[in-house]
Amino acid sequence: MLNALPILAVWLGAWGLNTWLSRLNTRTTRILVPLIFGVTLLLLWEMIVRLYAVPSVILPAPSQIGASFVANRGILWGDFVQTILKGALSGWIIGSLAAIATAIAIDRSPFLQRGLLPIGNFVAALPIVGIAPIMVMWFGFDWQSKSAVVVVMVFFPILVNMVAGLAATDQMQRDQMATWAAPYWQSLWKLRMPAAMPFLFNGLKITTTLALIGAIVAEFFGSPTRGMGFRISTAVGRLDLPLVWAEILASAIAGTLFYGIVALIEKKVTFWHPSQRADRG
Amino acid sequence: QELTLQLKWVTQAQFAGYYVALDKGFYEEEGLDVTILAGGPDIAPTQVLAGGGADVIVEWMPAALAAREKGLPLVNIAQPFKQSGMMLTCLKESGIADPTTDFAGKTLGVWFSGNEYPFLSWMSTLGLSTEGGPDGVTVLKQGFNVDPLLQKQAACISTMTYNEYGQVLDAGISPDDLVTFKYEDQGVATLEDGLYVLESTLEDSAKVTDLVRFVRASMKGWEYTRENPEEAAEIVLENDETGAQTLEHQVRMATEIAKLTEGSNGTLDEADYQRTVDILMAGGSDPVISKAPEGAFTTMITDRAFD
Amino acid sequence: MKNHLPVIHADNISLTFQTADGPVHALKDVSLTINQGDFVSFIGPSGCGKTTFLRTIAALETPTGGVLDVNGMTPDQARKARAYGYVFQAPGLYPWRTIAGNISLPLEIMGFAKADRKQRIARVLDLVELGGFGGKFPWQLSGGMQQRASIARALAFDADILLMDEPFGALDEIVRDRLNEALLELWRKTRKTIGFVTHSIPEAVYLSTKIVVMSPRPGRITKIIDSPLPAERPLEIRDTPEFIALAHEVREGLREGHGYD
Amino acid sequence: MKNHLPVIHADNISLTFQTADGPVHALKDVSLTINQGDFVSFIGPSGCGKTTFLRTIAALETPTGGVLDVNGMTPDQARKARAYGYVFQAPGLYPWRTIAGNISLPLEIMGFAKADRKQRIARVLDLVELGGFGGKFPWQLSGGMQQRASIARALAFDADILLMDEPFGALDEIVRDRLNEALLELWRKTRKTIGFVTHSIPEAVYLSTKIVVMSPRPGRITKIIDSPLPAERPLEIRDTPEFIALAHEVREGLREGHGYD
Amino acid sequence: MPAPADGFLRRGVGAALPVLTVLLAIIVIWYLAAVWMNAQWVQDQAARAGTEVGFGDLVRQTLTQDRPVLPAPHQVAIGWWDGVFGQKITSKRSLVYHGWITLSATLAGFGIGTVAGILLAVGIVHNRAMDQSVMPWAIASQSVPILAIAPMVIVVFASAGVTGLLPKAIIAAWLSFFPVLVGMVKGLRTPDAMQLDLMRSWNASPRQRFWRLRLPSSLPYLFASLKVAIAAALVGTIVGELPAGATAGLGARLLSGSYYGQTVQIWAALFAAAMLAAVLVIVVGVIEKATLTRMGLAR
Ligand SMILES: Nc1ncnc2c1ncn2[C@@H]1O[C@H](COP(=O)(O)OP(=O)(O)OP(=O)(O)O)[C@@H](O)[C@H]1O
Ligand SMILES: Nc1ncnc2c1ncn2[C@@H]1O[C@H](COP(=O)(O)OP(=O)(O)OP(=O)(O)O)[C@@H](O)[C@H]1O
Ligand SMILES: Cc1ncc(C[n+]2csc(CCO)c2C)c(N)n1
Ligand SMILES: [Mg+2]
Ligand SMILES: [Mg+2]
Repeated sequence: MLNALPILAVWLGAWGLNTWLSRLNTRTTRILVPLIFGVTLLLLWEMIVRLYAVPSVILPAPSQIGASFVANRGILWGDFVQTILKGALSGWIIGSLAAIATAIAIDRSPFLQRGLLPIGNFVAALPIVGIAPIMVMWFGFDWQSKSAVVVVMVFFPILVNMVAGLAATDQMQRDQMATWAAPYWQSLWKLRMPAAMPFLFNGLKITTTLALIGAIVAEFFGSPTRGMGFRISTAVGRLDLPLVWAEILASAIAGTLFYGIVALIEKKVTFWHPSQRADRG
Repeated sequence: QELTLQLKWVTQAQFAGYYVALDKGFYEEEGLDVTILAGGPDIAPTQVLAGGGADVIVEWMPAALAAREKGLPLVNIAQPFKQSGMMLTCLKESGIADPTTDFAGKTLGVWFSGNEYPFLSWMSTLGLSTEGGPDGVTVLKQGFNVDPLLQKQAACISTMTYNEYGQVLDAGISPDDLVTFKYEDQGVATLEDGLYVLESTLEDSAKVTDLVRFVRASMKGWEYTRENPEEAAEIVLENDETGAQTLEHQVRMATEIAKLTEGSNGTLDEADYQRTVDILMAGGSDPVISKAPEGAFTTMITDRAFD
Repeated sequence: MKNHLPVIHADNISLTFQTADGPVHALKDVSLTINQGDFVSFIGPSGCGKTTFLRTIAALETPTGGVLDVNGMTPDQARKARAYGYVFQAPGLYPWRTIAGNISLPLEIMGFAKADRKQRIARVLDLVELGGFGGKFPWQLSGGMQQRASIARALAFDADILLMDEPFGALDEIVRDRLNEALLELWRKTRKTIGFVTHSIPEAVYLSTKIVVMSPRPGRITKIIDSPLPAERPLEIRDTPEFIALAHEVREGLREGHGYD
Repeated sequence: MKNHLPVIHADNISLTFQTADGPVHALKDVSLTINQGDFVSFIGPSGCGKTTFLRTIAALETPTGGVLDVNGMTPDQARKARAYGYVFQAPGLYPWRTIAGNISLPLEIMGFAKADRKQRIARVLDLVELGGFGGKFPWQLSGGMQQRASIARALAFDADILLMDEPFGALDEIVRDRLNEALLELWRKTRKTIGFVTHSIPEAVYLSTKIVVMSPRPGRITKIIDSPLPAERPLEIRDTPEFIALAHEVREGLREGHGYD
Repeated sequence: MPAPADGFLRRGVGAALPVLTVLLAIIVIWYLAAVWMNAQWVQDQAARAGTEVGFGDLVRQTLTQDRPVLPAPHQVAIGWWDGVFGQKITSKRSLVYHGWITLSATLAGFGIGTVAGILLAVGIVHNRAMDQSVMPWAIASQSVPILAIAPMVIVVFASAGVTGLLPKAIIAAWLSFFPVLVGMVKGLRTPDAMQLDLMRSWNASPRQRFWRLRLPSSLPYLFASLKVAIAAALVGTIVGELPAGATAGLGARLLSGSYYGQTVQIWAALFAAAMLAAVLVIVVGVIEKATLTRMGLAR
């Protein structure tokens, strides 16, 4: 019980500090506050592990994880390249491009739209990770099968968003195009594509985390001797939990970065959208 | 008395002895209330033991010794499996006839999650790198089935005599099209399914008594399995919650397993232990364990059980 | 001042929308001739078909009955010949393009050369008093400025016919006065044919050479008033008896056809 | 007709917003007295601080300078004493409540008993001629009816002071006329004190006993005009010379203070 | 009244026809792919047996294999039918039994995730410190590979004596709280300044403001994200069942199909999961529709 006191104290202290900082609401504090929050979580974790002597094969302390992260950065980098760059990223890019192309292709055919959209909506809600064993069987052990899983996982959410986006122009804008007698490709390029961007990026952002899950799950069904999923299962077998958590950390960093980069590009591309503009006051 | 046993793998006849002991009431007779937890691909029994999720685990000795060197004080208290059932199964068309010369440049399927140690030891005795290239072997983390061989994604895959080998045959490949290398024959066999507990458990005399009873009942289960493989297979099937096992396959597994438990009353043979340690330490640059472990086994339990 | 070349000729136009609750007679037997250089205002209560009629002229709707003739062509042929500049009630600027980019858009679509585009953009920006704002994005401008930009866009490609659907509906009275003056000035200079929808009686009277009063259910024309006011109209004209009498006449016409719920 | 009890007394009110682009002087040295039963209109170009002033009275903004006194209390005390009925430009009805439910909402919040609520709802619905529509959802009504419902909501709890920020801005002229008549009628019956923001000169002149003309940058009062019109005002009063003269005076007042961009 | 019924029918057919066409196309492509992908094995077998296969035989054999690379649609359909209707639902070979196990963990996880998401959202909307602290970390939490965490969650819980449904449900909740959080924050923030000002002019308490304004306004957003969340919870449960030594459930069924190379079993489990997902999303949709209609928000 006594152990809980310092933990509680740190929690309350950090909470108070954050509450105070967030009142100021400047540019620095907006970065500082989430940082302090994260650091506090780590601190609490460290304290719990130490004060309650949690065995490191169950839950290593953040300090151990950090040390392992630094010591194994070569391995982590290799795994990152294998899983994130080769598996997830390639699949995500291929899947996105395919979805965008498909959306444009069916955009002209209401029949196809009405046929594909309900199915697309349906498939987007399915637990597609389940195809991972099948993809490993079809595309082999290396990153190609991971990529294939990711392609299928990201395709439908992006397709659905993109189709909705292409339809998102309002009547007035389409009427304008009609009064100017704009041909199809012109109105696609100059009206519907830009208008679809906020929707497209919505889909792209959602699928960043899907891509990571897909690539790692697929490694579980077979992989070469590198990759984050491989390393995690091997390291668990060797009771090297700090390395396991270092991989988890790497994946979380990669995922957050991935998301952040897409969000940044979104900000650049859809700078005009109200959600990207700071309102007055 | 309650006791939890963590298996190394999913419910199958590999663990028939324990299920039979449970089903036939052998544990009950000893006054034990035993819970059997099935394993799975990412379940490391050693971790479960360390976390207090189980009292006893079924584990292979290489993994147990590696964990011990990592600081988890595992102790072998009984060794029902006398022989190794592990082998590499290759397609004849891949042109592999002799392990010492033909593996180089080939792709081999291997199980990980702590099961890779025997293979790594073997490769290092052969002097083959596992990093690929023309002078080494390319290693695949084999999934859960024999597809890599059927799909020709690997020249050889890891199989157990009692399980995956049968699946290869079931898939329609005749033994004539296959070449197999048993670890026993290659002189790199390590001890497989043994029972392990934490050192601290052995310091508690009440627990020790339970363990003695547990081992005695389990071995009775194994004996029963050897005599009635068919019934044992049915018992396993009843306990399989996935509903994926077939009776045919489990009967074959029970029969093959019987060959491996043959000749063991559960007591660990020190010579076997020593051989395993030697093999694990032999691995050239990166041995599985770096120094001979101490106190990694005890015959106290089996001694008391079969007195 | 009138020019007797008919530009738009509507003969017994009807337009019925089929909706879930049954047919809506948005227009019924509407006949009207608009001559070259006319400034025609359409006024009437909500739902009387003003927008629908303007859209029909621009070939954005197809009448279900009657004949509509624009310079001897069908409206759709006229649309393809880019005869129309259409200004909608809301500015409808593309937020991802600057003001200049917005004005440039129809020009790009119609294939104007780059240099020509640049020159036209500069000209119309000056015309609506937005010189210097070409590089701004729409959301950086006030509502009135956006609306002027949207008028500039409709002017840039020199369509013969300017159709404006309540272009000043959302603006405050003073800004509206200024834009009314500017629009009259523009019309005097260019002598375009203008169709103009409004809810405001003073606005209709101030701007038009012809005021068309409409009435709903079914949408129809109840009164066509030719304005006796001179082409030269200072804002003060609105306090003159002629103006007030005309406004009164329009209000009476409106009230007659008004079924208020 | 005037009642000489002062209800709202503003003394040199200033309000400066700190924005990223520097301070905005929304109100500067605004002084005004509103008496019991006055109908005060605020008119002026966009951004002159009409809304801000109304919000300041209702304690939705806090002035950065000056003293504001409402019935001898601070605005915030008056707000807590539920002295205000506020009507915004858009009806702002809750789509998940029926019209009756919407009117009931403030009553529930203020803790009126159920029977009392029911009776009040019926009364105000009749007052705005919406009897029988209580069970409808807002989106089943036209814009004008919604706006009347929102006025009913502000009336239901019998606040002393009714503040209306461009309540009819979005409606068409005819509907607006009807609502103007109805509002005048209501005011005559209840003798509430009303603060009313509008952009329309005829509307301000038609409704008010006092017209406050404002001007932007900084937001200030440039002219206060007391109306000589009688309390009884048929719509036709708008064609009388007194009305036109008054409208002219307001327009001149507006133009003086108008910095047009 | 034949007209409305007729109209309804026509609209129904009008909506179904394109979907059916696309489905038909998918099935045709699927059959072709099955023949193409399974042909290799048939030919290998023939070569090992030293025989030749004609085209007719080839097609027939590719569509009837025990361990096809890609099972034909009818094989999957039969496997699924047999799993759902061919067994007692208490049987361990029954997809209904496994579906139920997965469903219960999914629902538990969905419940936990929804409550967590709503509570966090309420905190974020009402507390600036939470607003700035929580969001970035919530995003980061979704990039953690749950598959890797899953076994550890199971072990950690097991060491605390908790086994069975709860650990899986936690993993499901991990995936499903995020969409709820995002949707709910957006929803609770939809009331515009005017509506909040109205509340203020009536001197409403914060509690009244929440229950009578923010919460009802947020419901359409909440339901939209609940549909995403329940699908995510199912994914979480299945992923949680994969590595974590689960012995029952559709995920375990997928995995055990994989152990023994039984592709038909994998596909049947996959389809069962797909249908479960569809049913769950539809159920949430029906509740949404009913609620919003009652509130007058559905038009
Ligand atoms: N696309 C449509 N489908 C069905 N009904 C329509 C459609 N467009 C317009 N209507 C109906 O036709 C009638 C005339 O509409 P229109 O928009 O032309 O009126 P309006 O005079 O412009 O009104 P407002 O002043 O409100 O803009 C209305 O009853 C309207 O509801
Ligand atoms: N919350 C705020 N933060 C910063 N500036 C504000 C804020 N509210 C109003 N302003 C500024 O204060 C000035 C007065 O605004 P206000 O809304 O009172 O004008 P208004 O007369 O009501 O205009 P309109 O006719 O357009 O409604 C404007 O310049 C406006 O931009
Ligand atoms: C991912 C994975 N890891 C390990 C094994 C190996 N394994 C654990 S117990 C056992 C006995 C027979 O099946 C075997 C072979 C596997 N199959 N798959
Ligand atoms: Mg209209
Ligand atoms: Mg305002």
